[in-house]
Amino acid sequence: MSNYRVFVGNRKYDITVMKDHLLVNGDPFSIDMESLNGNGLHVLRHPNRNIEAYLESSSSGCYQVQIGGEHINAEVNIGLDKEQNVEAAGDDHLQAPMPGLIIDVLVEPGDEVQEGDTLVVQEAMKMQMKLRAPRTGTVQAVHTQPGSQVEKNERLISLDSNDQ
Amino acid sequence: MSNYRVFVGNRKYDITVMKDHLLVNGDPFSIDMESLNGNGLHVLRHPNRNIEAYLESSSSGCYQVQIGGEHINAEVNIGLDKEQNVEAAGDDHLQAPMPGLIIDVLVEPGDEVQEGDTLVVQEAMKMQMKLRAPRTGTVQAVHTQPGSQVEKNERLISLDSNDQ
Amino acid sequence: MKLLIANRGEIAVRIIRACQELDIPTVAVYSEADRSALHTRYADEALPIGPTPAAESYLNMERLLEAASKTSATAVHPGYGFLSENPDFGRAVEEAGLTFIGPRPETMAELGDKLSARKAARRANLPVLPGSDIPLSQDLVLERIEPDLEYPVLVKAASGGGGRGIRLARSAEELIDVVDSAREEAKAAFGDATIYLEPLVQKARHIEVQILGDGRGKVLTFGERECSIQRRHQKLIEEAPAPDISPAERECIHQDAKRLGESLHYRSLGTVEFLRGEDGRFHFIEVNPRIQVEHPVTEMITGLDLVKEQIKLAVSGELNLAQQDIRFQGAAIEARVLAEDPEDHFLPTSGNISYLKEPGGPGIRVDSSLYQGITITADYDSLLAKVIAWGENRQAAIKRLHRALQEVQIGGLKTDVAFLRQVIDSHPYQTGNIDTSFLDQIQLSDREPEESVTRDAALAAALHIHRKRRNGNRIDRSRRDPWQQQAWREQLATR
Amino acid sequence: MKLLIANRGEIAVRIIRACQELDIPTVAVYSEADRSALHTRYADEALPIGPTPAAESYLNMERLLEAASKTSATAVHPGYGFLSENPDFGRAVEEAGLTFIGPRPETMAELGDKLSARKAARRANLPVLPGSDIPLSQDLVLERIEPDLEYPVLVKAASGGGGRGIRLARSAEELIDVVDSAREEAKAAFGDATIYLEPLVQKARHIEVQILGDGRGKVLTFGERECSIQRRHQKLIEEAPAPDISPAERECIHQDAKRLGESLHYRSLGTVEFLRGEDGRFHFIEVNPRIQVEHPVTEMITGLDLVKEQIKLAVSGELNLAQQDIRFQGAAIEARVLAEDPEDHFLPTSGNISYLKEPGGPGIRVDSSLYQGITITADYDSLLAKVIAWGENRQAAIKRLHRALQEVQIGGLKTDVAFLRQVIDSHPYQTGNIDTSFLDQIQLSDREPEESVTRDAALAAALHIHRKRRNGNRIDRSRRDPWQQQAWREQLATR
Repeated sequence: MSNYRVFVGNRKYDITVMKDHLLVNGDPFSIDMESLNGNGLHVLRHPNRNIEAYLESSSSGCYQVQIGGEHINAEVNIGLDKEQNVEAAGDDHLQAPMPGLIIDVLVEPGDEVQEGDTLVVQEAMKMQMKLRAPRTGTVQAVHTQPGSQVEKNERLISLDSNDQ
Repeated sequence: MSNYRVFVGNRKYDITVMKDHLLVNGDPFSIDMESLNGNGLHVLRHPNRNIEAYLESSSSGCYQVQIGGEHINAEVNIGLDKEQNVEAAGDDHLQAPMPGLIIDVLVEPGDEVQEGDTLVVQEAMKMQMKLRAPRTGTVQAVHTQPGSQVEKNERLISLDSNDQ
Repeated sequence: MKLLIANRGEIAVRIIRACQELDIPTVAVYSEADRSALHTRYADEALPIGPTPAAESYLNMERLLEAASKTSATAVHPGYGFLSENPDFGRAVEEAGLTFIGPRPETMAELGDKLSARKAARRANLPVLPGSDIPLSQDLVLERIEPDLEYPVLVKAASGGGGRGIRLARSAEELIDVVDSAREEAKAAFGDATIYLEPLVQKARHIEVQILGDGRGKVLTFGERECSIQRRHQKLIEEAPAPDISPAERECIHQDAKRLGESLHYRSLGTVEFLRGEDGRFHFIEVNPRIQVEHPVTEMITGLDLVKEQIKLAVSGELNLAQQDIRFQGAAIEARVLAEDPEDHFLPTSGNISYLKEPGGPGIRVDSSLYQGITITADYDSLLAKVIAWGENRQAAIKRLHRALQEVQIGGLKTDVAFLRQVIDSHPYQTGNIDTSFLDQIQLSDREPEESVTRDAALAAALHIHRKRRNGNRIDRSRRDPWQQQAWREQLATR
Repeated sequence: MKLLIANRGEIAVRIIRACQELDIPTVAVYSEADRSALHTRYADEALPIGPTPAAESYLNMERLLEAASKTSATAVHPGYGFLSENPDFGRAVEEAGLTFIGPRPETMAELGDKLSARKAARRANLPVLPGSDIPLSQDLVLERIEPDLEYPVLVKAASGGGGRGIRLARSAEELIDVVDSAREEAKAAFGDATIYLEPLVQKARHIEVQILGDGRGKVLTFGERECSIQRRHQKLIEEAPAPDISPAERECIHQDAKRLGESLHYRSLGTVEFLRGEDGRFHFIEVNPRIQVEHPVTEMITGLDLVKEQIKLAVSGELNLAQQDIRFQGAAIEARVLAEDPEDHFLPTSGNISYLKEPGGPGIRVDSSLYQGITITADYDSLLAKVIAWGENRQAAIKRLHRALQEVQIGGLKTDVAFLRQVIDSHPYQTGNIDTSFLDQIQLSDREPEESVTRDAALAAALHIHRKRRNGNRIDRSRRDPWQQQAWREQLATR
């Protein structure tokens, strides 16, 4: 018997997997899953319905599941007792909102910036966009430079956390 | 430097793979191969042409390659000196010509059969077919029974090899 | 309406697609082998109906009706094959209070017996092949009572149809030989040992007319299809319109089909099949009382959706089309992609489809239930996918089909795709000079592949094994190994 | 003829398909990122033309002409985007003695400058938007000389087009703010800082007319397309015919487009774009002198292959169609599948497409260059595939497109597919009540997915991790593990 607590958005599912059946939030549940190829496509077989689910696991326990065109993030915790630790989204850093090319970096460490000032110019596809300071503060570190290819959520600029 | 002797039908290719180039039957050759997914699709890049090749390896060194809709069997021997050993196709056994269901087995061990006698009836898809004795002889063993699902080339009946 | 589809494979997917476009909920059924099949995933509900053998699942009326009852389905579509031509099934569906999407059971029974079908055709003044309308009796001594029989002659199962239950006899001796096994086969396959004789029309073309009837005597025709490219009476390539027949001939068979449908008060979709002899004369052979595999070619030249029209008719009881709404544009050709090996007597192949690329682009339609990862077995028929090409004219459709067949990539088992291309590239096919003996006569070009192709295959195999030996599987999955990078740089440098 | 395609992605594949159907050999070119792309595999020859950045490859005229010379190509097709509207490229191709499949370079230059294009349209008596035909001078103090300017106003780059180089100013203050960056952007993007002002037509519909001219004054029109579903001036969903315009309006813009083409002695394919105001008045905006992304909707309602016609015209110099050959049937809608995340401001997404299933069945066309295993990067534009649906009427086409979008499976990165479905399901879209502000106004339904869907997602994730823990990866790949078999037996037993 194994217990899993799965968070999907605001919803929480406690799932118990036993030898030949399942409990979902304590209720018995009849379902079977089969991998259709080695590339993430699965079918969930309910007693009267087959559902396609495409699974990708980004990191341990974090899944992105596509069902009926919806992209759903599911986070699995093993055992029922752990609670999810959500890190507060900080505003101490400027991150790349998408993958792309850094065109220009307008600040250096030590610069004082106002909330909304353009710190970095990034280009992706046909668009150029100005990335602005999330708050007023002092630039502590610059992690990128013009010409760099950056990934989504890559940290570009850090602000001094003592400023506020 | 590695040498491979590849047999394709009646054709023989001696291929030498070096650090950054190749020899085919002694002549330098410029080609690059890339796997496009984990499922067998490759591209062969010639200097002025890209060719799709779908590769399956059935057993060690035996490949089935699809190029331009052709199914090509290639057998790779490592090193240039080995020669291919072709086993003579025997007529001591009756094999299933395709996967399918055995409907009827008309002989038992010890039965004398004439070349062309129906030994087994097999069904696949919409067809029933009579599988006939490859030669005159005595049935030595029956390896199947009505109702069995058989694979292609599965041995169904063996004839006594002393008869001829 | 909630529709249960008593079928599998591409036709089940085809019917579900029509329902989705009509906002009709669907119920799929599946045998164990099909428990993850595409049709089960596309339908709103999916129920198991038994083990893999068709007799215990797709042919199991009781289980099908149970599934309909359990899901509160209100209608049943039988597709083609399986129970689609079985009047008992139609009757059982209707007795359960459900709508059967097909002809009335009486019609199916009348047409299912090929002898009574011939009588019906003769009554409606269709040209019926000369020959006995009566079954061959059990103890008939053939030579005695049919001394003037012309050979070759076809021995046909009265309950056969769709190319099944047909044997050819080239002489009286062969006929005697064939009669018993034909009876046996007919009994085993159709539960009815009745057989009859039919003259073989030499160099015949198979041309059929699509009809849709409202069950009260109104019948529409949707043009004809040419289906002469057959192997063992199984169609392989079909097209619409039939090439190289005169407007008068065309009009004549359309009218024949309409008249037969009217006289039967035919309901739902049906196909009236004719043979056209070398002399240009048409002969009725049978009616297929169901949707056909090759219906898409008609859809592509008319712009109509036959399955939707069939379902709408079953819902309303009224045809909402008039004959003048049915107009034709261009030409369409369907090629059946089969799990068969043309280099090995077209024996069925099986395997897991590890890579799949279906063709696309202008004028191409693909009807299939394939997906990457599907395992093909010999449990059901060998149809994998239908590739249908439309063009402004026959020549454009052929070119397009050729192009599309080049794009088909099916990794994991042998198929007939290369053979299909050879057929449509052949001179007789290109010039429309085809009859049902075409595939018996065509010589599979026994040539070896071009040298550059076998060399590339050899290189691919050698490089694959080389990398595997050097790096295990690592390099094979990497997109950026140094060897490749090096090759790239050289390509650029040596330009 | 041997044709070099100076492009990549789906349009390169589209052009190669046309050539294959015409028996014309093709040459593909590719940047480093595209070195294994589908268009390189479909073409007869494929040559590298430089590193990944477009400026060093697909925009590099010298490399493209070298590739043409090396392969003895005799003609060049520019596709759309990249160099397709660059008169210098057309000129260089023609000076190298090759056929350029597009308008004469003079025409491209005249239409590329949006101010001279407006003058040409005015000369041909097309309704041109009121506003200055002269560029905004560098040192213009706006408030002083345009005191009666109405806001909002569009600031447009004279060398822009196709939705690029457009800024909106809602007030004089914003205008001053925008002018400088617009000039900068125009300079950077098009090498020309010239900008001009154009009144914003409120609640406008974008309707365009397809033309094909022989270069000597004969011009055919192929009907119009409605392209009002745009985000930041980039079209997302297009259809033909335009819904809900009168036959008189239709005839009027077709004649306008024809007249403009005739007066320009327009050669090859082009699109004359109009805005239709709330008042029903049409205003010329620009001509796109190339094949358009959305050309398939026109092909599907006419049954014609525009790319083939374009190439045939370039070969023979003669139009082999007459206006009366161009007839319309039904309705077609195209949806652009993009590598963009609608839940995250439509920012581009990237990743490896680990599983791919494109839709099929009746009335569906897919133009794409995807394959399982392709890596999508942010190097080029975000168009992944075009799904085009044809139906007997607009409602049938919408239903079919909806059905097809449900079938699209792209694993490995987020796309706009679910958003496309929301758009076509929306009441304004269904009723044809659309204008170019549609996408700014639509509220992405912020609802959480249905509970059964999130529960299934949770179950899938939990079962996946459970099996991985218990059996490593083994069970995940097995089709026949005991747990599944058990479940199967239970399903059967509990029916």
